[in-house]
Amino acid sequence: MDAQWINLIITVVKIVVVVFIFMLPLVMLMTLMERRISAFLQDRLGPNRVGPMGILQPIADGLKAFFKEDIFPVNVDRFLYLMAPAIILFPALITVAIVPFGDQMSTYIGGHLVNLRFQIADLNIGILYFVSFASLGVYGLVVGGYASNNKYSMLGGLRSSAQMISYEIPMGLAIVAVVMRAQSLSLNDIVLSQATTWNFLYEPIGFIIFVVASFAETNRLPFDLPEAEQELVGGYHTEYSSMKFSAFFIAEYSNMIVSSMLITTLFLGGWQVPFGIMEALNLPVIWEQLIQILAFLIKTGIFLFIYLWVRWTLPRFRYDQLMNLGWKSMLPLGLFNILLVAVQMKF
Amino acid sequence: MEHFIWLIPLLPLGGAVINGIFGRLLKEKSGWIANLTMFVSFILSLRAFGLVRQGVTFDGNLFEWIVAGKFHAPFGVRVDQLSIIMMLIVTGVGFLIHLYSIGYMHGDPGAGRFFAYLNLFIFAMLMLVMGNNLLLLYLGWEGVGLCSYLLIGFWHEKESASKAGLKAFITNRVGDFGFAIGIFIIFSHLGTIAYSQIFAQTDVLVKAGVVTAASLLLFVGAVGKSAQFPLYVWLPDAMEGPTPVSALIHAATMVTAGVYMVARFNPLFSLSPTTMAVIVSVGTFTAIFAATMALVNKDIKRVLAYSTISQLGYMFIGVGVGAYAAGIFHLMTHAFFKALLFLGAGSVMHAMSNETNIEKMGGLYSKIKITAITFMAAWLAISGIPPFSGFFSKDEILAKAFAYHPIVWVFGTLGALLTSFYMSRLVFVTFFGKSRVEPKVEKHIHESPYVMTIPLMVLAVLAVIGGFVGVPELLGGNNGFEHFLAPVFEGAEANLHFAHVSLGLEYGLMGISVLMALGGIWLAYLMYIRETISADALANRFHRTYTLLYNKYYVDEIYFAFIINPILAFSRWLWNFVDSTVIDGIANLLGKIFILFSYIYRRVQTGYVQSYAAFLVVGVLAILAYYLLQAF
Amino acid sequence: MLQNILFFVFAILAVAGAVMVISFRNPVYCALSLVLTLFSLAGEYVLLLAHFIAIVHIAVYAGAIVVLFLFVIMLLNIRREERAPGSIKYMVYLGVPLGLVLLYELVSIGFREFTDVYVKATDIGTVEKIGQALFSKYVLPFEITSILLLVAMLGAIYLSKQKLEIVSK
Amino acid sequence: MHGIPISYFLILSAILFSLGVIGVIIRRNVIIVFMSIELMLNAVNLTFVAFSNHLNNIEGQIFVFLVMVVAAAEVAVGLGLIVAMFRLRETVHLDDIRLLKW
Repeated sequence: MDAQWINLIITVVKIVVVVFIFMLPLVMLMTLMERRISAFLQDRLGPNRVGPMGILQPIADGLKAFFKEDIFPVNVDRFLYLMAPAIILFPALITVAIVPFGDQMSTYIGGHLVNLRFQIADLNIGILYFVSFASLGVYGLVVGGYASNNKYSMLGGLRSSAQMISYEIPMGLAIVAVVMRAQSLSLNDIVLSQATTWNFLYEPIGFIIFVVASFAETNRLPFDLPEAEQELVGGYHTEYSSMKFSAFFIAEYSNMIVSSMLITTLFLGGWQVPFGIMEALNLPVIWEQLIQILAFLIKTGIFLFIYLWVRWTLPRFRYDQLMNLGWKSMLPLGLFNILLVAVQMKF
Repeated sequence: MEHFIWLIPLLPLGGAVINGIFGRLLKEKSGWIANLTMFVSFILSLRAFGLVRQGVTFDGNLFEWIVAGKFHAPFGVRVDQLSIIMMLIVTGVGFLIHLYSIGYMHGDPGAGRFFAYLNLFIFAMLMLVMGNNLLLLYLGWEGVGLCSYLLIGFWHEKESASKAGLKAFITNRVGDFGFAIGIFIIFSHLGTIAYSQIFAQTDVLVKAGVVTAASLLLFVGAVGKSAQFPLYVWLPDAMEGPTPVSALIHAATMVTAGVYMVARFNPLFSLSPTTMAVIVSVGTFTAIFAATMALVNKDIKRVLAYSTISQLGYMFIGVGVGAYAAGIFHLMTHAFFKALLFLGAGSVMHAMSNETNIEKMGGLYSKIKITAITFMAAWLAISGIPPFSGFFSKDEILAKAFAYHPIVWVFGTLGALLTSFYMSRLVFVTFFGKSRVEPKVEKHIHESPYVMTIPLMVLAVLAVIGGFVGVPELLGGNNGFEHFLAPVFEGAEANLHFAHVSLGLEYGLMGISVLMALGGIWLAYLMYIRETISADALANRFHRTYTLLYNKYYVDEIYFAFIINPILAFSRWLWNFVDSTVIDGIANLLGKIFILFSYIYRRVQTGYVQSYAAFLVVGVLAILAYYLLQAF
Repeated sequence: MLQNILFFVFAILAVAGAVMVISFRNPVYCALSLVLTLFSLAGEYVLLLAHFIAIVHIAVYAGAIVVLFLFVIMLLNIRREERAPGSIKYMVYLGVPLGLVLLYELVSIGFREFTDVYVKATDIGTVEKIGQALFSKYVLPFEITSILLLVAMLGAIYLSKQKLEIVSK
Repeated sequence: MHGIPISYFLILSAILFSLGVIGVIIRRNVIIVFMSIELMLNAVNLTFVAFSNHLNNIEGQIFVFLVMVVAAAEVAVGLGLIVAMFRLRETVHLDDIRLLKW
């Protein structure tokens, strides 16, 4: 076996690990956490009957979704109606490819020295890949809204397309500031550049902009206009049921997870462990790697918690407020942030 | 000198630009901007004057303006004794009039526009007097004409005002036409437009035999601009403009441009005795002719307008007989007292709610004392009573005229008599005697504000003492004015020959002219104060003469009958027949031909974008096919 | 070999998408077919080692332009294109032959002039190279594009802001 | 071992371009005509990138970048026009708007 094939196999293994062993269970956990935390915030108990502390609740939900009747409403556009849940999953799962979970290490596999990276692909274009594919999430919503042949769904789809296009811009501006500091588009380089001080200390404005924009991109409260229940019934997924409905949910949680990971990577130093603890401990390489991955996951987890916390705390924006915030506040702020970072770097 | 000289014309231009752009916002505040630019300009002119007095003159190019092949017109200025006098008059009198205008235009909605025009006028006039070549002279010449048009028609909502503006403009065009041809003749023979080169090569013009033609044509321009017979008709009508405009343009500065031009071209004019004779004749005739019309006119401003024409005639007599310095001297004193007269008239109108008919005035002396006293100072000056300024300058001209030919002197002195008579009539009827003011108006009679009376007072002082700069040797002076100007007129001296006049005769002549002036005043006193001679009876007695004078010799009517109406009729024929039948017919025929063709071709234009796209693709295919076949 | 296979996969998808764009009656399907074509083209760009162009292509075309198309289609609620009345329907018989002739001519040029040249390994498509070129030699065109975008933005805002009255057909 | 022949890309580009041309000519819906134009632009972009690789010259890719900017601007204005037209005439069909003025 030559090195090329080994690399291919390693990549496939990484994809399987990340998507099926990491992402999907985490999504399931998130559905449970959402309900438990909302209950906690509302002073209730939440689901706690299935398994210890309700830990098996997501599996029960999944089974239920599988066995429900798959309804095709009469006047839907059948092909697109079927495609939408598939389309929406695609960008959420493809963007995880560039997230660095940890540093790299060299090891022997099958007699070859292999440089093992805890990242599916370290692309030359790096963060641009995220920007491009994240914006494709809108297709799922728009197509779903259109195919349902329902005016509420349609409005939800329209709103989402406008919202996502609007918030991509401040998000991109925040990313530009980070890239300026790291002097590289590669996410790995961005993480390495934060070895001493994390970016959110240098660029608090950019950090806030990115967090707010990623809330908007994932259609979470306070920006969940496309699925605003009070106005649009269920928004773009009003007409969906059973497993197709679940697909929308999986996509939403996947998006949240990817966004949290990116916030961590871009602004919280990624897998960097703070306060020089790693140097102090002086552990073997393999432990060092594991601790770094753990640090990354903890940071991501904090942000996932913040997502839930915000959702059950803040009320929803009105549509015009949403647009005003995006274009009139975040966009100028993003530009100002770039200026600020440029000045910082110059002096 | 060149490091500040360019500021003098530039400042008024800047003021004009600012007021022109922001006039609507600034409203009356624009007056202060205009005044500021004028004041600084005047101070700079004074500084230049100081330098010129030390013998420093300047003649050089500030920058290249137009270059086309061999022709190049630099933007050059010439500051010598002659132009500095003119600059001082323009900026000094101009500044006083600007100041006066603040009061006069108070409350007028178009004040910003007014001051923009006024500043623009000063700029043009300064270009006229400061330029060192014919093109700049012409620029200024046309510029002042334009400003004159704009300002006469300033109250354009009044039909008579806009018509008067047109009349002024068109009449001036006639003169300017001749002027332009004169310039062309000079340029085509000498290939240059710079004064210094022209004056150095006058012999070329003499050899070519065009010196008389060129100078006469230039004089035609002067006739138009300085309102001499037969192109004077626009000036009385120009009184439709605001009074400061009349004072500034139609008395003190613009109309003297012709005199300045003749004086400036003295090396050229003095070469042609014919032209000089024509100038003297026109000047003499105009002096008498205009004065007679002033005798009977009842409009305070028109009387002054005719008086201006008449006085301009005197100046032309001066420059025509070769007494250039005397002509410029009179120009200067005239600027003082005529500006004063007009401003005084404006002040009277201000007091009288814009009444201009002197028959509805009378007895105003006690009510508007400052105006009346300053007005009377000017009256004495223009009448030629010693030692007021007009006496010295007019007498200087008359003395030189006698030396040229006694008959000129005779007419000039007669004119002086008429002048003092009609001016006295004006003063007596306006300020003395019984009040004939309408009761409604009478209540509101009031003296003008200080911003208006201060210029009056300054000008009155100048009108009184202005003559002392040129007291002739005869009266124990040293005639400093003439000596100051002498370097400019050196070139002409060689061509001029004055007959010697004995000392006794000169005293005699002077005495006669003073007697004439006093006689005119006395006559007016008898007629309008004592009323021992009834003016009405006189008018009835010489009924036909009176009517002729009152109707201004029917000159306007003659012009209408013989020039304007035939031209109008011809234009109508061109319009009705040539344009609407022949030319339109040809154009319509062409159109019909195209319609015919397009009727066939428009079938291609289906309106479907796709079909156009298909045609486009066919074209692309053809080009590609050509390329492919070429390669095989 | 792998690259050749990938090329043909992408090429077939691109052509299929393009054919669908011009043949579907429902504009939403057309737009989604266009996305298919655009993605395949991005793949081709990657095969040509133009990574930056590929990713920008996705961001601009798939991420923004087609979304705008979809947005407008939904806003105007255009369902299906009806059969054409009048002379326009003969356009099919004009357009298809014209296109085929054009194809023939273009292909014959491609075959004749560029035989025996192959894609080669190069690094000119990287972000660094393009960035350096854009901000040094081509900085003026780059800045001018910003003005173009500004003008386009103003134009679009003006067009959509103005009040229009509906005139009967 | 050879890579992919450049002419493959050129032929693919030619096919896409021709399809774009056909689309412009045969379709009535102005939005789809617009999409066909995008198709043509993309076909041209493909040739640019192919030649950029062939000539080892970055200018082709710069040009593609500029074409994208122009396409974005064009779509923004063009769709604005279509929306304005729709509001005025309630149609997106090209054969309904074949008069210069109305």
